[in-house]
Amino acid sequence: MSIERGNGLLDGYQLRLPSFEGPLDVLLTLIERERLDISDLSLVAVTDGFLAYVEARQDPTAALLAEFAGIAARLLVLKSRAMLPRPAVPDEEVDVDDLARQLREYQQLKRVAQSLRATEEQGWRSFGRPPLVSAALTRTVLVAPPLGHLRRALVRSLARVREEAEVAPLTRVISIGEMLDRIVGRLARFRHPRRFHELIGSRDRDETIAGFIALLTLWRRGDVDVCQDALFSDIHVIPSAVAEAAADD
Amino acid sequence: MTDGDRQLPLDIVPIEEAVPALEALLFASGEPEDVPTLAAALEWSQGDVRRALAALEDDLRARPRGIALQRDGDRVQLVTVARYGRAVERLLGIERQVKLSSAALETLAIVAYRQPIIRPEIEAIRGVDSSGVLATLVARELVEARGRRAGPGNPVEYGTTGAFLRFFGMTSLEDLPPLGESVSGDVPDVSR
Amino acid sequence: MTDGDRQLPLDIVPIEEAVPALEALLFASGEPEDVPTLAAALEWSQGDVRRALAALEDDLRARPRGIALQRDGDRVQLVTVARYGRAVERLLGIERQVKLSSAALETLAIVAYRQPIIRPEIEAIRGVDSSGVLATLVARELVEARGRRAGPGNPVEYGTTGAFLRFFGMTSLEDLPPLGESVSGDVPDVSR
Repeated sequence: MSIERGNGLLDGYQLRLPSFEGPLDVLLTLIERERLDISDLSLVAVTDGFLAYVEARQDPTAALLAEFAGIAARLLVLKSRAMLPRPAVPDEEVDVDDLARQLREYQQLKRVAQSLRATEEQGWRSFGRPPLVSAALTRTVLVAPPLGHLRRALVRSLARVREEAEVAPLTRVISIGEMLDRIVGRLARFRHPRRFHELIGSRDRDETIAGFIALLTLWRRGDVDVCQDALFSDIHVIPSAVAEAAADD
Repeated sequence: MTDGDRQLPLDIVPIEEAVPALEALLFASGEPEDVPTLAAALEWSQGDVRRALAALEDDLRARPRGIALQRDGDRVQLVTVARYGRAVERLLGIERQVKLSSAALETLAIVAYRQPIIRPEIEAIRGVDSSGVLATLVARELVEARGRRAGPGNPVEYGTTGAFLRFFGMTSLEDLPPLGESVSGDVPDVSR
Repeated sequence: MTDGDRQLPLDIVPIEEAVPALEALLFASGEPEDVPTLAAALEWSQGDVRRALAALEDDLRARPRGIALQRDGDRVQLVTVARYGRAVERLLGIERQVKLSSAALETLAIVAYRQPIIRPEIEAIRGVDSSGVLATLVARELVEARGRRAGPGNPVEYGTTGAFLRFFGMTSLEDLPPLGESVSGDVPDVSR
């Protein structure tokens, strides 16, 4: 059981995992590799590759997974719109979530960052001049902060180091692939409609997000049908085999 | 002017000597100075100081020089030209620092172009949490808090520093590479 | 300096650029430098440096300038010309209220709580190069060198000064706010 791997792109990405800064970076790389311009259409074109990347990530932190899941959800919205007949999409919704525009802005600034990197590596750098010691003392009246700020500055410094040293994830979180297997396994056992939270078997936020993406993936492949009684109510998941059998009756 | 004339300290510097006088003042200070402070020291009007700064800037650019005028907002400072960065590093015994991470450069670029900017705006562009990388940039004095924005929570606004300009050999924010035109708005519509 | 000049860095400065390169080096140094030191930084011969210094001296005299080359035996230094001495004095006499940058406050806090401390230990805690900010704290006489630590390279140990105590209105280091157990144990020990 594995989800489709968008055009075999994934192999290259696994080699380059550490260099990505976040979901937008991954998205941009996918689009640039395909030599596409950034548009809703090209975003839809790389959605599978993006989901495959999310699935393959071995050690996402909780925060990072949530960020990837957020982008994945937006991609799937775009994809579903692309699949639906045009009139079904109210016009005003198109600009509400302009992922393409955000990505274009990100791309511009990323290019600037690359140019700054080149400058840094060239050693192209200016220097000031130390003030004369006498001038530093006679001219400047240092305004003393409250004494407590001294303690706070040290505590903050120590906290910062800890935060950055934290390259390993906090806890092992479930991958999209594992969640897919879990949902498919449970659906196969029940063979009739189940509620979303029963299927993922957890109320944990990250597992819920992973479960939601897995569910969208199954729905996209046509393995399941979904329905919801009301906004924000639990989602009912119907295996396609069950739905087809009901339709045949 | 003969060597003898130069030995005499002038009480009031004539405006014709604006370029060498400002060079002397900014050299002695070594720190960023604003126009009112320079005007008070020279006993000139602020307008005269502004014109004199422009003249100094032109003069420094007109010939091959080792120093240049850095402008950071309304503050000016003399700095070495970036061309001799490596030689200056060797003289001062400055070891090459740990390179900035890609995340740091990305965040720095965003702050540079969008300043003053608050953290949620940086994160909206990058799509990831940026608190750690922002703290590192502040610790390296490449970015600084500029004050607080009026509004809910009064979030801290960030901007780049003079040290940022020097780190990348720029004399003002105008030296920033232009944002790519090809991606600025007119993206070909592939749906056609 | 235009964008056209923004070529590859000059690891070796060509001898034709002797005048601007020496100007940059002596400007950034702020201290008297001798010929061998300059020769090492530029990777030139000492003879080339001596000829270049003469050329710089001629260049500075040829036009009205605010700075001049001062020779003291075999050591050279850039200084302001006497002609603008009064204006320079007025500038340096203008008091300015300055707040410690957050980087300076952080470094000061680390020195205060962990003294005597060497620079690599400060940098291990802060995670960034701290030579510049340490030099500023020394220039402001809040931090001072205390001697050298026995060991490889005999690094300089730093501690806070009496001026530091007065600055924060303390009578002794015992007046520092206690850190608490949870914090004091987590300081990285780079000596191991």
